[in-house]
Amino acid sequence: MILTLNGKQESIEKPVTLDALVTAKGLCPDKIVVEHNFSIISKEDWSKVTLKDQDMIEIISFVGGG
Amino acid sequence: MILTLNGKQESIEKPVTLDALVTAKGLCPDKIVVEHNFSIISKEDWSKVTLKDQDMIEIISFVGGG
Amino acid sequence: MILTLNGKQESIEKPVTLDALVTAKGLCPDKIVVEHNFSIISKEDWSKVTLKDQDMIEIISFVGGG
Amino acid sequence: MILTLNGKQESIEKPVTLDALVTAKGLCPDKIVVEHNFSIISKEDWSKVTLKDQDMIEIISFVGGG
Amino acid sequence: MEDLLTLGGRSIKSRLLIGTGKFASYPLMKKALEAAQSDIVTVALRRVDTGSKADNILEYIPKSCVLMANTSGARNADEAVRIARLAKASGSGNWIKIEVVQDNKYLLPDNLETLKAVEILAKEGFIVLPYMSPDLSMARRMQDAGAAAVMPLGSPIGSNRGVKTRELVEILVREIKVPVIVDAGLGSPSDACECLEMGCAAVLVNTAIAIARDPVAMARAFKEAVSAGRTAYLAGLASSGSVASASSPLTGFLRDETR
Amino acid sequence: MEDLLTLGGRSIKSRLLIGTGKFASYPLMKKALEAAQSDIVTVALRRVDTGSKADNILEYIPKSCVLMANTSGARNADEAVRIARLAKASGSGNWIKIEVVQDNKYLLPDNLETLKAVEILAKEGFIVLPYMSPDLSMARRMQDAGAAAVMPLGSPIGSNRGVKTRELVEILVREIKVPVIVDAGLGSPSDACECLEMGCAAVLVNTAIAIARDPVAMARAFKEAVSAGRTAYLAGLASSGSVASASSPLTGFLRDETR
Amino acid sequence: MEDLLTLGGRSIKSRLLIGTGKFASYPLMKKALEAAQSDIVTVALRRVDTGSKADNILEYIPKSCVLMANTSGARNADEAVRIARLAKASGSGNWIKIEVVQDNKYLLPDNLETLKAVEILAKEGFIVLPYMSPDLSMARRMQDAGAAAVMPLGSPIGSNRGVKTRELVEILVREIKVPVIVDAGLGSPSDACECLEMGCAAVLVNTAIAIARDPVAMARAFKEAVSAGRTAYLAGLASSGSVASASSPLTGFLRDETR
Amino acid sequence: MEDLLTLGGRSIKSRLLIGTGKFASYPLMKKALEAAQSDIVTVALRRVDTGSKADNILEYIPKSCVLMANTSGARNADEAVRIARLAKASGSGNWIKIEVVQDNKYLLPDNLETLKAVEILAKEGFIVLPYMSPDLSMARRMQDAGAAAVMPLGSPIGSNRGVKTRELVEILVREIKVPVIVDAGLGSPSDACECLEMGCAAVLVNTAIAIARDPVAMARAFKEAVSAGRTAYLAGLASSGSVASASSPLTGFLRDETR
Repeated sequence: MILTLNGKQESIEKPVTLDALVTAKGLCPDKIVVEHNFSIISKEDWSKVTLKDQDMIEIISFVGGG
Repeated sequence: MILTLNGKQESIEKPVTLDALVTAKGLCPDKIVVEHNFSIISKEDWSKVTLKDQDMIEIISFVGGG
Repeated sequence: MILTLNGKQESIEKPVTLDALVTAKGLCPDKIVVEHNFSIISKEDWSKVTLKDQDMIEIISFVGGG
Repeated sequence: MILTLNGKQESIEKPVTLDALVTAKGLCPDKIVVEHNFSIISKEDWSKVTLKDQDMIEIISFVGGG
Repeated sequence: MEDLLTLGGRSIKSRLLIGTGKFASYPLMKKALEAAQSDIVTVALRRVDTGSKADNILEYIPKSCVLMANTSGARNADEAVRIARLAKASGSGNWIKIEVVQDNKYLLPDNLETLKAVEILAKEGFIVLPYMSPDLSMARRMQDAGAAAVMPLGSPIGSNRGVKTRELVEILVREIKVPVIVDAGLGSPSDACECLEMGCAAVLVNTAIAIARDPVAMARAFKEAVSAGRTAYLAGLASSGSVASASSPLTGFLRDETR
Repeated sequence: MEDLLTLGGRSIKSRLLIGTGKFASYPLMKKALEAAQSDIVTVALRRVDTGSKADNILEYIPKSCVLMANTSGARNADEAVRIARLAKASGSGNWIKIEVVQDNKYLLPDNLETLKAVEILAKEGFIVLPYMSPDLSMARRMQDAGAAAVMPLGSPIGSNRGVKTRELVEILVREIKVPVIVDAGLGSPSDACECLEMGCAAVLVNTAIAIARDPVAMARAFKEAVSAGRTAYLAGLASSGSVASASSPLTGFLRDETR
Repeated sequence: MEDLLTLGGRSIKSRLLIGTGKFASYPLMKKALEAAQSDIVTVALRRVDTGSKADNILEYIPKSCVLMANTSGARNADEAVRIARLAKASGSGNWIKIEVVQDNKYLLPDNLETLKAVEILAKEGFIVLPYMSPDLSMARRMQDAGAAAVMPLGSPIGSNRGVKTRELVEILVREIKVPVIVDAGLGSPSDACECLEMGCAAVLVNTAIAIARDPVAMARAFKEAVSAGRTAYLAGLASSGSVASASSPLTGFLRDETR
Repeated sequence: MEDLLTLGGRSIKSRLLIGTGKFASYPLMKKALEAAQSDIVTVALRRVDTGSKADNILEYIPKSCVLMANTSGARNADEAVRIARLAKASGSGNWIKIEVVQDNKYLLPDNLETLKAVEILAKEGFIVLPYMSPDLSMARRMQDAGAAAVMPLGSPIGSNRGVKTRELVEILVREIKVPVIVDAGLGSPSDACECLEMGCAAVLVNTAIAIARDPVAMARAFKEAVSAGRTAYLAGLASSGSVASASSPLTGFLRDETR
């Protein structure tokens, strides 16, 4: 199945939860926000969301800015 | 009957045409524009418009401006 | 005899010392400088200078300035 | 003998007049001024001035300037 | 080849637009307009004073001029549109300067209501010149809505303070495709000259001329200054440096070079 | 009645003085001088290069112009005096621009040595125009020593930075009786226009014209701007205000006055 | 009684807001923030680089600071709203700087899209500070839409050019009720000081501190300058005159008064 | 390591010199001097009014301050020298500010008479600080004659107009070795801050503090602004650019990168 993660297409073999995706990507949960198909998913709900083909995920964090 | 002419209320005895009003006010037709109830009336049609109670008339002309 | 004190002419009956003049004028010695005929006279020498007719005396003190 | 012409030393065999010098240098008399040992020599007098050893000559003309 | 300003489908010769307010008299204004040799002249509309026998200002404006009515007095887009239509009906043609002002202290334009009026009137075939606060994003919208030019203010109307908004106006000049015409606040010919030098297409001047001690001479001065500024822009101004650069040769002189 | 500048006992028509340095060629300079219609033109003096067959610059300067040699290259009063005498001997007449510069980075004038040269040359009957740093006390001395005008710098020579010394130049204009001519640093016609508007009698321009992409057009632009600035000065510029002042009437309009 | 800035329902002590972009490192930024003693610090949001192990910037921002995310990267209101919600979800709180930019050359804000974002986010309970082009009519709308402050630019972001929009910003200060905070373009402490002197409530500075040779010292300098400007504003600056006024007595001195 | 100003053989901590004229009262002046924490304070000399029982100003100046008498009232070098000697005799020490003014309208210094006074007084062992019109050639002479610093004016005394002579003062800063201290005309803390940022060693302020609504607070404001400007100078101000430079990353965001 194909996901769009931060604007880039990625193919993964089998369905995973957001939780699993974040872990797989080696991201620190405390410093990121996750948007799934344009709706923001809070940390506690990551395990409840299983990704489907064509899903769009944005994973965002803070950087320096003025 | 009561007209509003250029924002001021005026009472006139009997119905008159725009034509007559302009003449009565001693205005030079060439230098003015007349608006009758928010629609502009061209010179040639002034004689066709008879004023009714509560009509609003604006008579406008050019002045200096930047 | 006639003195010029700070640009103004003054007449005094009998010769006096600078010392006496300062006292007569009720001036506080600590806050003033005295110039006698264009030479500065230090406090300790005031008593040694006796004024003659036509002498010029300037008595100066500090004021606010930028 | 040695001359200083416009700040540069030059040696010449035999005495010459200013007149001859100007001609030798191929200069147009109308566009130059000549100074001989700090005094300005007018055109008509060039032929009367014979250069001696150690003389200083300045030959000047106009250029663009603001 | 002559340098002409293409505006509203016309080729305009003079880059000095003149406003007709505040002149001591119409005859004086007429002389000033003739001295300025402007091709575009602005007028305003007002309710007639049924009492007065005031002259018709149009009789004092050279027939060769394009008449551009302004919408002064309008506080929103609807009023501006209404005034524009009245102006057109009065036979002044279809050139209109949009002026929508809410603020009576600084007479600053309302860019948003102005934009709405531009959208409506451009569709109706008016040649629309919006007076605006200098702002690139709104100027782009005015342009896209069909404005024939954008007219950012130099400083508040009638303040004679000059091009205090230079920083923003320069950006409009670089980024906007339609002519940029500085309107309002220009107090002296050198202000106008500066605008043309920085690449503005034209300037609109009223107060500085109308209230000068000698408005006719001042009109002539602005005309010359605008021409000078445009010529300088086309001739390519040299850039400025922070140190000096000799205009006379600096070669050794009157000194022994061996020294 | 024509507005003429009385300078050195002459009545001068053009308030734009031109310097002849830095032009790409003499023929180009000639065209620029003709376009500028200046009455006074500055030149410098240098040692002839006995090798070269360079043209005579004087042949490229309109005969109608007053020739004013400058003393560039001089580092003190004596050298300036010596150069002035050479210039006179060369038949360029008795107009001299005193330029004494020690500092080769900013080319700023040495007011004290300049004053000494003015004192000597004025006595010898020269018409002396000192290029100076804007300073009222020294300008007064130049005037008292017989200077025909004072020429404060606007900014460093050739910097094209404009009238950065405006604060001090304006004071000279108010306090000095001889003509005040801004010399050096004027980078654009609007700079020159501004000088005339503030009451300066004239300006001297060289670099901004000579190194423009089109020097001939730029000369014309300066000519117009100077004329515009002078006309504006005579016509009486209106003062500037901090708030707006309507150029169109602000009377109620299209609204019920009972409201 | 302490002079505090009431903003977003809080009482803020420091009138210097700091941006966190462009610092050479997070530890350096941390030191600069501590030196500046700011109460409000801006950050941006970006997609994580799944590869990198970059530090969490939040760990380098003093806990006492209000975090204000900006919406940089947004090209319209919808994107700005979306970024604002992401910022809030990330636990940075509900302070948001609206930054909507179409133009990548001057990074000038889009006032209209910015206004739309303000309307939506203020309703959602955000404390909204719009970065805007200085325009009174749009500033009024931002205020009416619930903006906690308006943030006009001094000059383009990162240009360090200072308060080139002073003419327009001063009008905002006089006419707008919510705090006016100059954002963008301030290049030196004197620029910031000037803003406070003219009555601005605060300034937001980033580039001038971040790229200084010594950002920590520069942060301290801005802190002092902002404090100085505010103190001067409250102390009542004397007005300026065009002639001199002696600071020392001018009475006759060392001269015979009969003379 | 502390940043100190070496002046007259001393190490001075504060780069803000204060003048004592125009204060509403001596006690108020005392509070302002304490708030400013200046190390150098100027006073003037005048004939005593034999009638009055005026206080001794010296009692209101912190003992820790260096007292610097000025020669205000002097119209030439001789009077300045005479005043300087009187000041010294009065026990105020040997620091003297030379102020020679002929012109009572703009109170502009007479550079030539000032130079003569510097030459005489420096030889007599005074620590001489000449107030002067900004002119490189005369500043060099003051330096060579033994001036401990040069003090160019920013604008006319008491005008509060700021650093209108910036172009010339900046050149002094680059070319003169002794400290450059801007004296006169600084109207606001941001003016003072700007002077220090451009590399001036210090500023002398009087009127802007003395006639502020709250002179004590204004003194504090100037103290902070001067410190800020100096810190910024040492921290290395970033240069300014003509276009924008993003302070937030401009990478694609919330958009499909394949787009």
